Amino acid sequence: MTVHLELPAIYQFPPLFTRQPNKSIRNKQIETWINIILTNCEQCKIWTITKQGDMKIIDPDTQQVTTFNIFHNTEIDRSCSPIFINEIWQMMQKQGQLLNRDGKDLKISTDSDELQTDEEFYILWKSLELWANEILDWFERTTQLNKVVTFYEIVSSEDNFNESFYSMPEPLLYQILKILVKRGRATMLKENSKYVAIKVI
Amino acid sequence: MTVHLELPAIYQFPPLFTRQPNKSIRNKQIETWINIILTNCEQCKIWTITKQGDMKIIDPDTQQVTTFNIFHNTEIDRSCSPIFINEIWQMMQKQGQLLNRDGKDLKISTDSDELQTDEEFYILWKSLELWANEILDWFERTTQLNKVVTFYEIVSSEDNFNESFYSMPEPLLYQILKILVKRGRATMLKENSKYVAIKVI
Amino acid sequence: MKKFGVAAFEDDERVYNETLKQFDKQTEQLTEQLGIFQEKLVEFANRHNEEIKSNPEFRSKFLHMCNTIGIDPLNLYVGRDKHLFTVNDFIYELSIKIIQICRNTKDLNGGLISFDELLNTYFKTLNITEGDLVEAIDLVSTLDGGFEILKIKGTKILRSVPNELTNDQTKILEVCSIMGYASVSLLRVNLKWSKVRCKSVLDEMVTSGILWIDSQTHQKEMLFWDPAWIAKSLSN
Amino acid sequence: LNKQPQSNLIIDRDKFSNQDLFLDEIAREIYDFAMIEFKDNEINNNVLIPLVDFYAMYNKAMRIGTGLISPQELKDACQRFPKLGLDDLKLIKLNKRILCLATTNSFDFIQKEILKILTKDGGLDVLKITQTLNEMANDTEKTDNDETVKRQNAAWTVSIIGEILQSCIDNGILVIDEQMSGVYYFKNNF
Repeated sequence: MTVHLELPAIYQFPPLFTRQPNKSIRNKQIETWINIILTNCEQCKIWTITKQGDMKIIDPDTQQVTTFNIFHNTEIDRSCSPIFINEIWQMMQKQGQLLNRDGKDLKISTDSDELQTDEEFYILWKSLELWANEILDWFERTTQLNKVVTFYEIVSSEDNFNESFYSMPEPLLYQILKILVKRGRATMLKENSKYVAIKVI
Repeated sequence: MTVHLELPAIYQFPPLFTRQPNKSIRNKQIETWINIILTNCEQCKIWTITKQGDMKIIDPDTQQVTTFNIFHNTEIDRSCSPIFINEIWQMMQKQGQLLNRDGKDLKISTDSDELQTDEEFYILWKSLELWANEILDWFERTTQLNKVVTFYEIVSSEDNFNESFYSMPEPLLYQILKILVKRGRATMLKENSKYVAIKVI
Repeated sequence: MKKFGVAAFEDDERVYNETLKQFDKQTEQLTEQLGIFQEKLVEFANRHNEEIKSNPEFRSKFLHMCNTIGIDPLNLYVGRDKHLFTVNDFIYELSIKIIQICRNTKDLNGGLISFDELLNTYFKTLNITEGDLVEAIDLVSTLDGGFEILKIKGTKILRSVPNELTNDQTKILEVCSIMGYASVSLLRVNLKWSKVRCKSVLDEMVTSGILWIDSQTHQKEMLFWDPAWIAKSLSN
Repeated sequence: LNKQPQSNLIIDRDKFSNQDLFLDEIAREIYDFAMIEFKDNEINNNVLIPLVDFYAMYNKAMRIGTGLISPQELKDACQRFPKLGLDDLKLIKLNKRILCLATTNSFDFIQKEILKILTKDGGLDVLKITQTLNEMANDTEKTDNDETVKRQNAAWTVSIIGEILQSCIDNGILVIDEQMSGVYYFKNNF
């Protein structure tokens, strides 16, 4: 396991990995899982997770990438079943903590076969609304209003290294910025029929 | 397969040969194996079995020897793994149904893959105590008390053809007779520093 | 081996062993005599059925003796119309026997036993019909102990554990009733289930002791066997 | 369980012209039988047994020769306990599905014992829990000076402990770790 993950003690509790039959206990169990996922993603700035639970962790020093499956605890040799994992995704989606890449609702069916291994979700440890507010705040704070700013600048400029949204994937940023457009605070600009920049007013 | 073995229907059940992951099933599975082994050994008067499960069956008419591995069902092409076989031996030893040649506890390690092919066990379809009683009874019944009787006579004399212990290997007999010595009922006699006879009082 | 009244002889092992030996010897002889005696008693019961029935005192003593020497009471019934006590004793006795069989085989079959197995393995010599079984099980089910008759592809199964089978589990048992086993690929082809669903239901059935695994197939795929196959293979 | 029944406990159906009186009598017999049968081999005299198993046990031990009783008669007889002032035993339904014969506090008692075991040692399966309970029962067993031969233990069965565990899951006290090797129980930590 990588050095960057700080997992709570309950992560070593074998029943965490079995879908509990008692419904109110299961709700707590799912809540526990969501906390584990959000806390870790936030701490390690992990923006995406695969449908199976794989997360890519980048060592800040060496830039080395480790893949870690949150739903498989190798130490105690326990895994969550795909059916239970889906239940967790569904709850996270309902609570706005998970976003499909295209911004559409997930089609999570326990009966759908052939999990596409490349299927990835965005993990929202802050809600889309909250992100939108933070970015709006940044525009105002850095006096970027009425200027065209590229998506790339927002999430990848070294000036923004200490901003909470630094390193955010651009498609996720796009979903967040759409909220500003909807609020009438911004317009987006295309290049080669793809949105690449924004002007906040 | 030889004509002498009467194996139960479950012997044709393929999963019998795979170590079952479910613990209660596995207990039942091991119990079933022990029953099969003891029943067959008793019926065919088989005294020894190798660590791999090889039993020598002697045709009573032709005296021809066939080797049969109880843990390998050629008909359905299934075998028990060495690890699982060891689990069966361990249980049999615990229940006093298996004896090492030297009378010492088996050193059955689940790790060691190098099974010594010549290693053989005695199968006790009756407990050592019970055998001791039967032999003591024979001494009394045939008025051999206070006489020196060789091990050979006991298990190989044609007079004893119908005794349950006829054809018993002498080292096993020695282990049984030791119980009579311990009870203070007998003394054993050596020849060339090897015990070969007994006097029951 | 079980000890008989150990304490009384503890100080004198020799006396104890003497006794034990004597006992073994007697046991052997007795077993033989007992066998003959049992046969005679059953014969007697059948011949003097009416007399035994009409004298409660005698009947009580007679049946106690039978029980003490280990005669299966079901052997005392020549038929449903000839019985030693009330009309229903036969069916009560059968109910008890069924309860005992279910408890003894639970670890082998997870609490599911087919009528075939009951009739062909346990009641083979007793001339008991499927109707008798149904009647006896109906009686047992009034005790609310989780006993229930299921139907898998037209075959009757007795469930003696309170865990009800899910629809998915029942479908798997239907597949097993044909081949003896199920596997992920068999289920995918026949039931059009996803891999995930197949695997999770099969695993669940192993956990609850209903299916046994077989990892030695040539297809390199794990097979999940229904132990009901064992009795079935006997009748084929 | 093939104990010789005590002579005062045998009720012959033929001696009763009235079904009602017969049921009253066997109710007393059943009560005595259960209390004697479990008296010193269950922890602190607790009885908890599925009526199905009790049916087989009682008929086998007591009623051979005096006419077996039917399941319905057993159930009816047990329902008469309160009316007859037999207050230590009653019928309870475990998990809304298994009818049991039980002493008043047996369920709570065993639940507490199980919880004690799992607090000390999490992750045991039903076999191990049952075994531990029975070992505890043996330790606390009174040894009469006269009766040096220990009685065969009519111990807790795996099936009844399984039912109690199920109920502990339903009420959220315990959680499970389900593996192919079996189900392992833990005290709820969520």
